[in-house]
Amino acid sequence: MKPTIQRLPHARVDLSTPIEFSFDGRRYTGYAGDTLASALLANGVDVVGRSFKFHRPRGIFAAGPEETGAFVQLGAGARGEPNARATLVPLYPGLSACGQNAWPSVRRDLWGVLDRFRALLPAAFYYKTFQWPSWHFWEPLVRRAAGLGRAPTAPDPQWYVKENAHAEVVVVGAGRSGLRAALEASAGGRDRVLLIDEQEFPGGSLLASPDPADRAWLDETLATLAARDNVTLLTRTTVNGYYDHNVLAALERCTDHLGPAAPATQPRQRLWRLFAGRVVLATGALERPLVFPDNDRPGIMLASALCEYALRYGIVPGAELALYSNNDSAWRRALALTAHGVPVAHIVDVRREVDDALRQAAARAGIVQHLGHAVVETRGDPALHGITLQALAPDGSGLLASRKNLSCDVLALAGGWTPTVHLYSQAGGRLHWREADSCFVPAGCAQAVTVVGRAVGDFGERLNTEPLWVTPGVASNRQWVDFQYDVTAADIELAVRENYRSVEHLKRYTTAGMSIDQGKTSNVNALGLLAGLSGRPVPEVGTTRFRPPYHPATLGAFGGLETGSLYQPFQRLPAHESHLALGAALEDYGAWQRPAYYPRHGEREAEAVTREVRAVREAAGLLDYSPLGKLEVRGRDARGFLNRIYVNNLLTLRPGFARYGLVLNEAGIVMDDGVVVCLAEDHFLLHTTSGGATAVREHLEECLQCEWTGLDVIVTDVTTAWATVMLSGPAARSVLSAVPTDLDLDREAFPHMQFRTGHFAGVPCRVLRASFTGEVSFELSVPAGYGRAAWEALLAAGRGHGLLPFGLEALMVLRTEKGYLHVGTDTDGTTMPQDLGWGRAIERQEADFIGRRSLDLAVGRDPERRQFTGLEPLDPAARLSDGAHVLTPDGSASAGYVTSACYSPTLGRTVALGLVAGARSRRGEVVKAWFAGETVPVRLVAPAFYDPEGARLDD
Amino acid sequence: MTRYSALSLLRGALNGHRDWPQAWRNPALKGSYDAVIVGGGGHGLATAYYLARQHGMRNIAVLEKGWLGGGNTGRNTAVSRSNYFYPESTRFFDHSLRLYEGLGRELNFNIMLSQQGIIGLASSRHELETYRRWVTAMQLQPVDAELLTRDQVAARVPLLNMSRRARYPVYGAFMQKRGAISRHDAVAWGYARAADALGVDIIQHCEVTGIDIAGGAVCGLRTTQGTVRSDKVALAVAGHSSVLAAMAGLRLPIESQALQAMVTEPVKPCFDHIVISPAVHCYLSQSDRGEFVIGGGTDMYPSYGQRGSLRGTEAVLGAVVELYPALSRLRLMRQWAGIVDISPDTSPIIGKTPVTGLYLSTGWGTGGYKAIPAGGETLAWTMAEDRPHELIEPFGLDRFASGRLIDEGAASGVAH
Amino acid sequence: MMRIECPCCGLRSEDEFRCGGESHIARPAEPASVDDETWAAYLYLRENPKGVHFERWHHRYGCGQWFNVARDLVSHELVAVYPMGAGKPQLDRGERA
Amino acid sequence: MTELAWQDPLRGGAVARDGFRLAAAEDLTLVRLQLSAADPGAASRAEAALGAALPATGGVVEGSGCRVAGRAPGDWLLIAGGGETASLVQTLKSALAGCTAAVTPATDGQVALRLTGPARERVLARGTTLDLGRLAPGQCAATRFAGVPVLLVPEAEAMLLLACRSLAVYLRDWCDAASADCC
Ligand SMILES: Cc1cc2nc3c(=O)[nH]c(=O)nc-3n(C[C@H](O)[C@H](O)[C@H](O)COP(=O)(O)OP(=O)(O)OC[C@H]3O[C@@H](n4cnc5c(N)ncnc54)[C@H](O)[C@@H]3O)c2cc1C
Ligand SMILES: NC(=O)c1ccc[n+]([C@@H]2O[C@H](COP(=O)([O-])OP(=O)(O)OC[C@H]3O[C@@H](n4cnc5c(N)ncnc54)[C@H](O)[C@@H]3O)[C@@H](O)[C@H]2O)c1
Ligand SMILES: Cc1cc2nc3c(=O)[nH]c(=O)nc-3n(C[C@H](O)[C@H](O)[C@H](O)COP(=O)(O)O)c2cc1C
Ligand SMILES: [Zn+2]
Repeated sequence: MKPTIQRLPHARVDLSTPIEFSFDGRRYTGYAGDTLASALLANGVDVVGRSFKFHRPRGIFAAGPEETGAFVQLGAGARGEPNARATLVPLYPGLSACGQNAWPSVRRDLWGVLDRFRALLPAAFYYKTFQWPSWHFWEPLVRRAAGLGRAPTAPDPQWYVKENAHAEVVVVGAGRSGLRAALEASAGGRDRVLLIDEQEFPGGSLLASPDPADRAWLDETLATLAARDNVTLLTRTTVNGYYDHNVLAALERCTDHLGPAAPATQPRQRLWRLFAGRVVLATGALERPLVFPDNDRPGIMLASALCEYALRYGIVPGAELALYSNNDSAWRRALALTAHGVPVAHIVDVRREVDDALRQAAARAGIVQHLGHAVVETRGDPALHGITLQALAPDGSGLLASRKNLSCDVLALAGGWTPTVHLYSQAGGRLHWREADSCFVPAGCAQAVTVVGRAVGDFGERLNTEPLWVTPGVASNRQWVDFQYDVTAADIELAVRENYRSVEHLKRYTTAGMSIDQGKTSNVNALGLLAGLSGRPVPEVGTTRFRPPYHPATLGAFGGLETGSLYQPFQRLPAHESHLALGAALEDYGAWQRPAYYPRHGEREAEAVTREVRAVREAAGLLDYSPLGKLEVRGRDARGFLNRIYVNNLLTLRPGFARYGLVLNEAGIVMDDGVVVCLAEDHFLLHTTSGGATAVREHLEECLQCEWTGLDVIVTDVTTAWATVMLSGPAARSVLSAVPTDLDLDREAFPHMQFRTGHFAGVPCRVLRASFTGEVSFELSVPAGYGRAAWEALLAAGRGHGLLPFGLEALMVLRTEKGYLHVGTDTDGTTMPQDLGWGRAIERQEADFIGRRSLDLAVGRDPERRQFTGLEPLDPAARLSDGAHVLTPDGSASAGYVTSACYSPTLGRTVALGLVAGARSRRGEVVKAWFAGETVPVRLVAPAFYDPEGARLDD
Repeated sequence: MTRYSALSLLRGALNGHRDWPQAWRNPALKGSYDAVIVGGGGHGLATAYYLARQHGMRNIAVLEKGWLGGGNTGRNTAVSRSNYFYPESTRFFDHSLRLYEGLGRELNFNIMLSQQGIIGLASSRHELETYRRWVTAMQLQPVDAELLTRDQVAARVPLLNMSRRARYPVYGAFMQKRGAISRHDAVAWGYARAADALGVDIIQHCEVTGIDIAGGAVCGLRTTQGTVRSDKVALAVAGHSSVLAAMAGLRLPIESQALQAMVTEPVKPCFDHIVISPAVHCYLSQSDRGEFVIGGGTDMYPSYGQRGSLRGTEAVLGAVVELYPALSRLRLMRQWAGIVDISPDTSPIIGKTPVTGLYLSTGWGTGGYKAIPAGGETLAWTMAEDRPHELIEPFGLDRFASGRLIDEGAASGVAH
Repeated sequence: MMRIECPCCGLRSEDEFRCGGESHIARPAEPASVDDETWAAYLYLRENPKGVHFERWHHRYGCGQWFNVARDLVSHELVAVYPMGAGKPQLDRGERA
Repeated sequence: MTELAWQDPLRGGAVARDGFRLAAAEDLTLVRLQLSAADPGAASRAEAALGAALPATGGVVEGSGCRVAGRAPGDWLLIAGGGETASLVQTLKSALAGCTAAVTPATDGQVALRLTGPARERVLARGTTLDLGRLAPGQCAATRFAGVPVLLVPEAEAMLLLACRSLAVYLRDWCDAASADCC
């Protein structure tokens, strides 16, 4: 560990605000404006992480999102975060981080022993072995080595939000070129301009320029933009995805920079959906390392990182600095560094020829130059203290004999620039290989996007890059290409040897580029190497596909606010609060929160349900039925239209009357059922299942708009406009009569399957006499605002009549006793109306209706169709579960199954409904029902156990 | 074919891994073949392998427009299971799972089949009812399946949100313990290597652009590498089935849609099963590298875009966070999509076509990875015998005119 | 995430819409008189082209209207938007196979 | 006759922060008007009754005693001051007698939430992908907010958000959470 380093005067950190933090249990001090990486570097911490596969020590390699080794476990507990890039974590008071993927610590990691077995573990070795005795045996061992950091085990205590923004121009990247683009786009004052940068501060590479002119330009530009109303600047915001139609996604880290001090009122991160007219990508460029033996040692970093740490954070990270380069930009930066108090001792350049002016300037700056040389060895313990150079043979095929040893503790790599074209490529943009700079640059995109600055390969300088994809003449199995997943040049050679030559095969076979940096610094090196090895030019090899996110993005942000009770809405019943007060057990029924049952103190579900069933059978019950779908259909063509929708003949339905009906889809499958009420010759009210209301409405609309256009029909969904209760039981009429109403409730005046409108306690009401329980029932609707009061009024009116509220579970028992079908429970995705006993009625029906033709396909005429039936265990006390299957006579297979089953409190026995092959012609037959290893003999019976004649309905 | 083994790996270690042979050749396209399979995905490669291995045909080509295994086989979440409702499905998929169980050794390529068990969560009474019906159907086959109580689920999936007040509380679950994930690439590569060793020509970067038909029978193909003659041609091109069928003058009951998947950054193992929640449309498992592999539903509109929409990503990840609130701070590392071939009943369409000598393997939709071994084996049989193998007879193209759809989604609530 | 131009409401994002699949599929006028193959073709057979697709969309969260869209299934570019009932538009860029 | 109490869909709940407030717009009553396109005479009769030309989808006009918002083709929401429903419904019904038209009281089926405060745009932008910057007074938009269908009607210094009554409490909770940082 090196001593703490003094900052240079141009440092963009606040030296007056020291910040304490800890890493691996030791305390350190940095300054406001630092990142964890810069602070660690300034404190001389050299080993920060361990690589994935071989647990090689890793130091700080980059200064941005392209970091390859400095991943830490940040914080602990529920707020902990694995794999945090030290280079992206702004320093805050109380920051505490640990090394990860190591035991006991990243400095002394016993897993490091794996590195010794490297020869046995080449790329994809696992496909070739572990089959004896079996993979099953080996997997747990291999699995133990998986992963990097640790996931928290407790729920995330912080919150996230998503936000939508629309802008005529979205500029991504607030470096010099992005700032220029934003100035230009916002000049007119009209267009909304959104300027976005992932860093803590806008400025991009300008932030690492100590040049006063650059700093002044930046300040001035930011002031100008701030003064323009039409410009919004988002920092700490990474644009991660570029989707169709110029929609982008960006992740803003709102309070991460505050650490534990982040206020609970603020979201941790925010996912932006950006809807852009035009996009300007000014995302800059990333530097590449060079590939040479032991190039992954702590102390070796990108030249761009060295500049950033030295010129932005004012840190001189070592005593002897060397640069290893293949292009001119490294030379200019070496000069800048030297000029600003960070003397570069050596430049090693693979090129034999370098621009004279640069060489002279370097000489004047006292930099020792090693042209035409390659680094062939690095030494350190583990951090770098020396390197060995060898001259490259003039034809580039190997090395010359002479070796030079240099001592240095920082080696900065400048292997060429890679424009940050990730987003451009995601947008569908094509890339072009620019040989002169050895990089891919944008070459055309169908979306409205322009690319500027370094991202388009406009580097503002001549680079004269001369790639050296691998160091020849030395072992390739120590030359790292992908530092995170420990992919070496030898792995790539192996893949090519085995014919995994497609760049996509290479990636998957070696895992190069599949780690958490997604190959930001390694991909181009890998494909340069691949091109050389397979004798193809780079453009023919191509790149692997760029995918979102550009930088890994927190899962929580994609959920946003929509977690817990906001995950998906529940619809609330008008009488919700009354149900709560009655102690109802509320459950989810088709996105409505509805009472399942109303347990009394100490009562279990079955007991409560039995009590509620008895009340309905013996006195009266009240069910909140508000979710019942209610669709009004009117118009001159309404009747004819509905006649094509419903299986039934509706041409004969008269005003005031109601008819039970089925709706099919065009494949003939039962989609919904319900009661159709005729309000007037040209006006109908459809009751649908609660779960089916939206689907049926949309079905009607689709038919009207797409299939039978021009009909004179209006559909109005009034489901939530009316609160509905089902008042059911022998005492129902008496209960209803106890509330003031102008309805004539008399049995003859208001028979079963008729409908009336009137007033209930002074408010308008609609009442249908239909029954889903088998008892006399009134389905009474009042305007939803009066729903709760109506519920309370009926409960009060029923007090003397033994009325109880009942929930859906009791309703299920009641209708099962009666053999009433519940669509979705007693039907499945194959059920056709003939399976429900509608065959005759359909034959009589003359008109075509949706789904009718499909009933005539071979499948519809199959005698083995599963038909709706009642099932009755021979032993009345036998229990039968829904889901039990009825066996074929030889007991070998399923002939159908039980769809509904319950103990009937009314009949004192188990009753069940089901779908069984050919059941309608097998009434009386005894079959076996099988569930959980047990067989129950049951008789196939008509689906009507209780009051099969329906006498009670006309009471 | 050099056998892969620990020993050969050791030999490799001693000589710098310099002697490994090519996993497959790069043969030139010949003028004619006894059978040509279009599509170098799992199904195409497996079909070729079984044709060679079990039916003694050697003059076979697999034509792949891109790189082999680069279609859905190379981008799927690698779940294999055989928990289906209808016996037709269970029989077929369980056969496939059994083949998977021995596949690594058969191909001498470790496909890393990890039988962690698949757990399907029930989030309502109704779902639990469906599971009871479904598990019983499987047990009758018999295929392993069991119901889990809430407590059993909580013990197996400690990260799961078990709050009773959750929007979708856990009522229970089904489990198939033999449910597995495996290395998808290894399946494609293993079949390719084994087929190649049996003499099959795998031609990559060879796109089929036309199908020649004479007298109602297929006689050849036009490709970007030239024309080729053959009177047995199978189409195993997944999301591109309609495109290829159109070349043969056929329209298919297929819609192509984008199906997304995604992975998080790798973390230490903390999740031991494959868990699916039909209510919120997401499923996940943790791979042996440590990343969570996450999937959900399709993007619900026709597409050949292979991108996937932001909305789809949000929906799936939102569901993950809701079900596993502790995973909220993990990061999404990569999101991608494949183009899947959705049939009206979400069941496969495999077998003969109205064109003599033209065979079809499509409709695998979101769930055909698990079917690769059995799909390949039965299609090979069907091609060799020119009549449908009994396991796939119910899955023919003719089922649409008879209405005999096999709608697993409608029956079990969980599609493929 | 696509942005779709609803003829009534203007440009809205994908999350407000639902795709109803291929458009211009005529329901047989007299279903009873067509054979099984014809009926199955109506129900299930689709063009599903890798190119411009004529399909219908429903502005489910907006005006509730159905309308037709010609959309490139690869790029997702909206080539044309036109009302229900209108015939397929002539596309100058031509339909790609 | 007993008078039943009318319950406000929010159950008295509201959001009151410095930057953002949400409350039920209790001063308003709502009527939905639907006309059949197959009945061309209906529109002019409705216009005469309303004293205003029916706006196109997305438009809002001031009629006599109510605002008329174009929700969809053939479908308008009439937003009136308190107590107007009965007379408005009656006027329209008699004006449209014999036409294919639906005049449906909507105060019970819908909830009208009024969002005010400087942060309302932000809260709205968190819930909808609609370009709110392009939604001016005189316009309205049927869109998706917090995952559910709503109608947005801008007012001076406020936004009216109309949705299904059964979702009122959910929407309140959602806006409450979405405005947690708008204090
Ligand atoms: C995100 C995602 C997750 C999935 N998860 C699962 C899962 O967990 N479990 C499961 O069982 N299934 C899953 N699936 C489905 C599964 O991946 C597929 O059903 C299966 O891989 C199909 O295999 P295939 O060989 O038929 O198709 P593919 O692997 O797609 O192969 C078809 C090949 O045909 C080629 N091709 C196309 N057109 C031409 C042409 N004109 N000429 C030549 N070649 C052509 C393509 O390039 C492609 O390589 C998932 C799919 C996706 C997209
Ligand atoms: N070679 C050098 O080091 C150097 C130095 C100074 C100036 N210059 C010149 O200055 C100009 C500046 O270059 P520039 O503006 O193209 O690049 P830049 O590197 O200065 O700025 C790019 C900015 O984009 C941000 N960014 C990248 N991807 C992003 C994403 N997905 N989301 C949000 N932000 C993202 C980066 O953090 C950075 O701040 C160039 O034209 C160059 O000539 C170059
Ligand atoms: C099961 C599975 C696991 C994956 N794991 C990773 C991973 O760890 N890292 C990674 O970068 N990509 C991973 N991928 C995604 C691939 O990189 C790639 O995105 C996918 O195969 C689709 O290919 P494409 O993106 O090139 O179109 C994985 C894919 C699958 C199917
Ligand atoms: Zn619209």
